[in-house]
Amino acid sequence: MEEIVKEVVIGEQEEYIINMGPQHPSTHGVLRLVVSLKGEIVKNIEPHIGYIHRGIEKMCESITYPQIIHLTDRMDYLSAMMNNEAVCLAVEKGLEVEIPDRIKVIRTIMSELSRIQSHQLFWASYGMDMGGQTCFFYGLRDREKILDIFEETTGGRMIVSYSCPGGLMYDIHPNFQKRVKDFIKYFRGVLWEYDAILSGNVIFRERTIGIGTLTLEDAVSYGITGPSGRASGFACDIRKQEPYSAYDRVKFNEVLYTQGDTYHRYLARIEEMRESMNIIDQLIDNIPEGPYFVKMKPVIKLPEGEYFQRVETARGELDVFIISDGNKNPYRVKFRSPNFVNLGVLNHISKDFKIADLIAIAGSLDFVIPDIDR
Amino acid sequence: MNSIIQYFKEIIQGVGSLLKGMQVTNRYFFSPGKIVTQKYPENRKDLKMFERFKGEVVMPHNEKNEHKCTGCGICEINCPNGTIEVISKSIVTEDGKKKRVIDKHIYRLGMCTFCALCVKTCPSNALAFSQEFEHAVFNRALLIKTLNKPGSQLMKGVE
Amino acid sequence: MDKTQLGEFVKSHKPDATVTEGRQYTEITVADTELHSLAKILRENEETLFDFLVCLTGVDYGDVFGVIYHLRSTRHGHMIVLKTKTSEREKPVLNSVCDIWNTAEFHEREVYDLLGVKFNHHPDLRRLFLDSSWGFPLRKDYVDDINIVSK
Amino acid sequence: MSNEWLILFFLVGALFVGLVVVFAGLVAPQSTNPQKFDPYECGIPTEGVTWLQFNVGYYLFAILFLVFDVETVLVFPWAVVMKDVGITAFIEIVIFFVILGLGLLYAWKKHALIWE
Amino acid sequence: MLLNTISNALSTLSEPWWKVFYDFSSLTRGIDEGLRSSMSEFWAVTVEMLIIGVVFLLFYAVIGLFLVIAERKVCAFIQNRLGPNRIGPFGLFQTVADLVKLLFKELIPIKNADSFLFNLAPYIVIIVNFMVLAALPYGKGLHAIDFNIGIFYVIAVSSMSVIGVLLAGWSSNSKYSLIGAMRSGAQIVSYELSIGLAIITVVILAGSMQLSEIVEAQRTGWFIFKGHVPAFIAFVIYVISGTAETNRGPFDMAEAESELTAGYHTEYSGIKFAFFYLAEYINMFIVAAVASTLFLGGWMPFHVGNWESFNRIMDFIPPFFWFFGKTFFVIYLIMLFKWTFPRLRIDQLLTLEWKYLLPINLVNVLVMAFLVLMGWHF
Repeated sequence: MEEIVKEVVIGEQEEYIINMGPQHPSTHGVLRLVVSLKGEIVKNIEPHIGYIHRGIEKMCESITYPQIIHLTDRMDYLSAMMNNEAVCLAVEKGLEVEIPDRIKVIRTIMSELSRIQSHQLFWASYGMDMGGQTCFFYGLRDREKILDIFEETTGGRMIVSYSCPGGLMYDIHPNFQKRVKDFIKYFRGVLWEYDAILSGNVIFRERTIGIGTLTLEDAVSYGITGPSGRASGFACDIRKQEPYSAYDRVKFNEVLYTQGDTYHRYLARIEEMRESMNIIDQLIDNIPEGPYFVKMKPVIKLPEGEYFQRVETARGELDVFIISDGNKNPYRVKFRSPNFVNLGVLNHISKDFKIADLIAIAGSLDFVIPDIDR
Repeated sequence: MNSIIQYFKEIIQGVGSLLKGMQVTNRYFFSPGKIVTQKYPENRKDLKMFERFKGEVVMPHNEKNEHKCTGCGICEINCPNGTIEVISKSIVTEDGKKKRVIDKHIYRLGMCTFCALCVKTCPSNALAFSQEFEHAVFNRALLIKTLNKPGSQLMKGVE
Repeated sequence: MDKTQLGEFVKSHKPDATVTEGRQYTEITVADTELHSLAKILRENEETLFDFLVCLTGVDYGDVFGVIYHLRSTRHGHMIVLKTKTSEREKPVLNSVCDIWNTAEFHEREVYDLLGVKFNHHPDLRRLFLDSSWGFPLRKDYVDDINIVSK
Repeated sequence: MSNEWLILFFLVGALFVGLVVVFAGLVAPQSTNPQKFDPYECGIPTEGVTWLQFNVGYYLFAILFLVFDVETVLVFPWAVVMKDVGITAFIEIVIFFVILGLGLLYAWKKHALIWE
Repeated sequence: MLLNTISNALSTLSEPWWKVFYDFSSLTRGIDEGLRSSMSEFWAVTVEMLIIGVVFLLFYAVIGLFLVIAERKVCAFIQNRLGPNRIGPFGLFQTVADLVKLLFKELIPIKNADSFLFNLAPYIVIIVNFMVLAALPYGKGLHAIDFNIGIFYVIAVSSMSVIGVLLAGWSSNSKYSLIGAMRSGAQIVSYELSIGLAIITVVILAGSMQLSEIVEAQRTGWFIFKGHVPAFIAFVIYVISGTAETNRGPFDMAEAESELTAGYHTEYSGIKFAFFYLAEYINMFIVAAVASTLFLGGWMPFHVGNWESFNRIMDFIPPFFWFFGKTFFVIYLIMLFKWTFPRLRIDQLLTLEWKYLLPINLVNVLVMAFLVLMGWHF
């Protein structure tokens, strides 16, 4: 085949080019956006990523399956539980191990707690992006409570490494159920403050409603999943589509909006916190008895083949694609990370808005940079 | 006319939403009991980490300076990034048999990712996590630790 | 459509394609020249309507490179896996599917960055993560004495 | 105190800044790292010229501002004597404000009050 | 010798020393007479100037440092934090430590910056601060310059500080700073109007622009009560646009740290940055002080109709403290705004001014004029 690669033109001379990031307060990490401006209007955005690319996919090729788990913690560090779970599910699918209910239920509760704390951090940092610093402290204050629950059971706050192929690293702590119930009670009581301070605020609504609208067609075409996609009406919740763990036995609503603007992307996350609390409510009192770990062979070797596991993380669809050649190391591991895909739409939806809107839009897509860079 | 009503409605709703937010922050200002932050070094005494907290990997020794590490090297194999290095030596036991025991169990705290695989896979439960979290040192070389204490021996009955 | 129907559908349009029923999804292996037209059919046909490119993976098979597309239809809810291989290892080139799914733009840039597979008609094919001085790290023959510590 | 004393406050302000800056210049360290003198742009060297002519849409606002600010200045003396002059002053100012209000309404309807 | 004259002046006072807080005019008159009697007129004026200059410098520094720590404590309590707590009791000397640190920090000259304007900008903001502070009535008889157009002078001069901001942003040779400067330019062309019109409402009520007379006119009741609803609306509008004038959140578009990193003062370092920081707080103080003078009765105590005993208790609190109490109340309000609301976007800022505040203000002025005409105020 002949080679046709288009020549690339970087910006135009008369445009005002500003670097946002890597050292910028609201790119949430080391994302660099090269923004072409006309006055205050954003004309083009070019994301430059890779500042913290660690080559996790390459590293996975030289380590064993249980060892991969600790790397997934470090991709989307706010969805560490779900990332761990994704790899475990893929490996368990390959080994065709039957997982006891207890493990499934604990994994589900942990995932939902993880989702809540991720959205809390989203709320906190989004408030800060919009200029309301107080949100940041309220969000983190509530998030600490979940992190304490995590720490008590797993020994880690963000980097949990909790699921492992065949089950869980530790059994839940005896206080776990009580603490979770306390937290749910507490959080139901303070969630109205989130609305009072940010969601209902007239300044915030004016700044976000109708800004950065993403249509359903574009959302599907750009593959925007998670709350960002669902705000555009894209029913992409894998917990509904392909229920894994204990999601098939709980009732919850998929939060769907049709507007697809920044405000609804924000709102989808707030509502998801409520849904997550409902899921936990249904499960927390009926954790079945049983082992927390299925005895596995000391060296896990996946049979030759391809294994594809989709998991709904706090930011969207995480796919783990393992190609095994029968060795103890995988031949190829691909993580389809939601943030990486979501970043692709940024230029499309923030064109012709102002700089302040760009911050609002980028914030509402809720990037976690290590997940983009992997 | 409608648009004028709308105009004033907007103002009232807007001001209302602002007042609602101010009510929340004002309430917190006047309730210092809700302060959640702590003075860290001062509260060291009553600061207690959770028992499963992964501070650093240690090798518990009993009062007779004995540990349980047989030097099998499973932790070294399971460590994803070469944090652990087990150096063993062979000694001649009292009954004349040759036996491999650990010389040094080297643990590089600076590289450790706290995945707990070493602790979980150790067949003789020789490793554990401590609650220590103040790891800051001025010299990076101090983060390379030897876990077995000098002169320590294998606990009786552990194979 | 279920797994077998999807296979038959593809067979009817592309008789050369190899259809296997994989563990989870129907897997279709297609020649690199056929890929773009098949993707377009799968995207546009009302019965299949694969409008969501879930995942695009580049693989180093040793002698050639492969790219694996996981597709999903938001209306019908079925999934299919397309596989293709480049014709050579020295100058791996494929046709871009950016015009069919916008999300492919970033995915293909990633594959180009990490494996060195070039995509024709891609609007903006540049290195994504790495500097141009790097090699292609996901290739199996990539050696980096400094950054990869092997035990 | 008379109004000339304002000069004193001007001098106090200027001396305050001047002396403190001179003092800081004496005690503060001097760096030799040339990169430190680059303007901040998130750690990336600036592309192109900074002082580029670009369009900020407040030309119309500036004109409106002028109109209304001059009007405010005119209203101040009126406000002082309003009580004494009585109803005539009130009627006059109503007429004045109605004209101004119409001007604002005109600008509003012409979408001049939209920032771009 | 100076101390001698002051102690002479104090001893000539007919009342005990603490009475000074109720009326400063006897003290100032005493000092003035003491100086004039002991030296020639030229030297007396020079010494008076020195005294006033030093007093205002100290006042400026104390208010600035106090407001910085107050803001940090207020936001800490709002955010469930302890706030600064290391230096001094409850961290009260944190700002002093910060100031010393900033004093010893490097002043970085930015490459290709317009160095004359770059260095000029802090002078402008600080000088403007001093010139406004001179015109405010802090207590009975505690008034440096009592202009007959006092309030007019205050708004005219205080809006000059935006020029400092503009210069700082423009001269920095940084793109973020430049955008910040452009935004502050937009702010100046808007909120000046609202402040002016809100003040006109008060001037109608008081019938004077002299600040001492405005305060005196509130002896029978603060204007916010005297003027019914229009005065209250004017107060709200004044506080909103005052916040906007001082470039404080939620109107801090010129510095907008989440968009423009630090906006106009991105490139300033060390003590030059501290000037902008200080000026922001003094500006806030000025806005609050003017608000309390115009609407909340300045140093006048709170009186309720004919509750004689209540009024006597209120009179017992010196006017000096009344003034600062009211000012700090308004400052707390402004701080609460900053720590509660998200930042506005530049076009919302203009919409708020031109579509909401300005028309309401115009009508409000007419309503107030009508009320005064009819004598319907208290």
